[in-house]
Amino acid sequence: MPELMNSVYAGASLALLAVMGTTIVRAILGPSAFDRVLAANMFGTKTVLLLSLLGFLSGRPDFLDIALVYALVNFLSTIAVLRFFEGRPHSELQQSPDADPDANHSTPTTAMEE
Amino acid sequence: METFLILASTLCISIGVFLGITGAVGIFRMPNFFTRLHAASVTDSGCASMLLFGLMLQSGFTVATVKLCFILFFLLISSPTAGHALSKTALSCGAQPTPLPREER
Amino acid sequence: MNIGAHYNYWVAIFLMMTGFYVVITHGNLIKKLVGLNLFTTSVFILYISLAKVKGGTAPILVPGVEVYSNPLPHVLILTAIVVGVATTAVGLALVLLIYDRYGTIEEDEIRLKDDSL
Amino acid sequence: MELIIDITLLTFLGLTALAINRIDKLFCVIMLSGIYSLLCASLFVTMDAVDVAFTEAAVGTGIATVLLLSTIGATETEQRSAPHRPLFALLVVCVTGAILVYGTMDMPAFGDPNAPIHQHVAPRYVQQSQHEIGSDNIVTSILSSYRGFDTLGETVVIFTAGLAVVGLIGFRGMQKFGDRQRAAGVTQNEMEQHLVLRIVIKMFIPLILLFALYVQFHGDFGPGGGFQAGVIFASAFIFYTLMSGLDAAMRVVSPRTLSYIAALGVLLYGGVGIATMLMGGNYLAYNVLRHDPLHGQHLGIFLIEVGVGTTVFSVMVLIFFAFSSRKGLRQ
Repeated sequence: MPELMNSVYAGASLALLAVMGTTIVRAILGPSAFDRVLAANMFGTKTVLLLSLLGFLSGRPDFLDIALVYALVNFLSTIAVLRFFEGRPHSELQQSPDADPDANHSTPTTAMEE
Repeated sequence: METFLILASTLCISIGVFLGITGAVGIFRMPNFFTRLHAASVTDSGCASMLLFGLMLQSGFTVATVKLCFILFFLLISSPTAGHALSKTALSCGAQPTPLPREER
Repeated sequence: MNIGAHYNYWVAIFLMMTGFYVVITHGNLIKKLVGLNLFTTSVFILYISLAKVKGGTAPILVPGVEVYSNPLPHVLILTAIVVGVATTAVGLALVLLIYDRYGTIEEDEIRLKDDSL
Repeated sequence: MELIIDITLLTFLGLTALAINRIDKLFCVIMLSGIYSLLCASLFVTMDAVDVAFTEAAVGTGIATVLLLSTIGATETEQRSAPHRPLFALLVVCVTGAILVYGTMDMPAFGDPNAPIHQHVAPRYVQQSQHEIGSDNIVTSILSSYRGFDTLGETVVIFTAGLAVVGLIGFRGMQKFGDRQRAAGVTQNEMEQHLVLRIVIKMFIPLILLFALYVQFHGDFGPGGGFQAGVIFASAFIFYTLMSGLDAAMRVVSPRTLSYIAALGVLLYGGVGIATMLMGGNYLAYNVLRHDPLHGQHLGIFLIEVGVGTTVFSVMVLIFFAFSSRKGLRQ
């Protein structure tokens, strides 16, 4: 029976990895800064779950402290990002529609802040 | 009894994983920020609680269960709060939840 | 299993080279620091990969387990991480100072201002 | 199975690193570097380095992200220059990488138990540390006892870094805060909009402090110790600063007190070493602290972990205070 449980953990970890991959793609693609924060936040939550699963998968579930720290730190960085946003106009945070970096470099950028 | 526990936790973990994948599809396919936020934050808490509950069933009355409870408690409070604060900040920074064109609705 | 035998090292090298590339090509000081972080982290990954023993478990003793991963690199990297962040903080403080003096964090513009003095 | 997870995580790492290189919005670069360090930490867990993962998560994701964000908040949020001679750099990087990959051909396979690194010193630590130090966590034994001198050096480095940051940027610009706030059009009740956030954070802060203490004193038996606990303790203060503003946070603990605490931590660490010398042992050989060598080890490890924890905590908070007095993050 433990083998069955192990394969359940393994399958769940793989599925979570796939979910994390999707959120990474969203974080890379953007388009707006908020999308990236959202993706990073969701990525953090899924990492917490993955770590809990990994603890059970390796048969040593006493390392859940790490998952707890992840949850904490993820929340901390999300809040810090939100404080960073406040008072900034939305346009400054918007990624320009084309994701091609060379095109971005050639265009003159918006005025510096303040 | 043991078989029942295994079945129950397998079921819980599968539901959790299903919700997680739903959220991932949502965050990937939805057309704009607010719909993505909706998809992510609705599924996030469900995914976390089902998955962690499934793990708790497996670990029995040990320290691991207590830690899982703490993680669950923290996630259940922090992740909706983060979603709420994120949407609020997005609104105050000028992002508008634009209505979708009719054919995409 | 042949891919797995050296994959860790190769990815560590890839990350190191990406960090290196970021440091030497990008003129933005903050991006340089992020690149430097990539570089540092790749070294961490290399060390931790070396420490792994197949079939071993985390080096926290439990009864009935004989094989543990090598704890020595873990110690080295643990302190290196904290020191790495401390040095990053010093680097960022320098960036802030440079911004105070020059009003920019782009290397080219800093050099231009230096030349015009 | 672990190998698959390992390879997937490494591939994600590679992807993230490439994206960091390509994107020129600094904010997005920082978000991605946060994700990158979380990925790293997960990788460390799959490779059994739980203590390292603990530290990387707390330090790399938490503190580094916050510091980077406050820096770009106080400077510029966008990279404005094109890559400098990218083709030449690519050539250099490829050649170096190829040489390094050639070097790995002689390295032992990943996870090989017969690799040279596992033959020397490490077996002694794994087999004897239980009898010699009496702590379950081998990493803690090595960190604070076998290589205590090394760790003293690291603690001093962190202390010096804190001094350097405060010396470089200090806490200036603080008197002007009210003016800048008015100039930016921020009203006093802005934070009251975030009522939910405020209440949640207020609820979390005591729990975080408690958790930090648990990590500090549980380091003998599980992952954790002074470095991690210090950072977690500091993160509670960072939460408070983000919620109530720098002035309020500085009323809780002033920079002057913090610098005393930081010095005190280093002093405690070094003092334990002096004490062992006075009691007839070598520097930082804790066996002589008590009649029973194992009790001596316990006491010594406990004291120096407290020293490390207080130093790391106060230096991290000091650095954060110095950065946030630049108003990169709105408080």
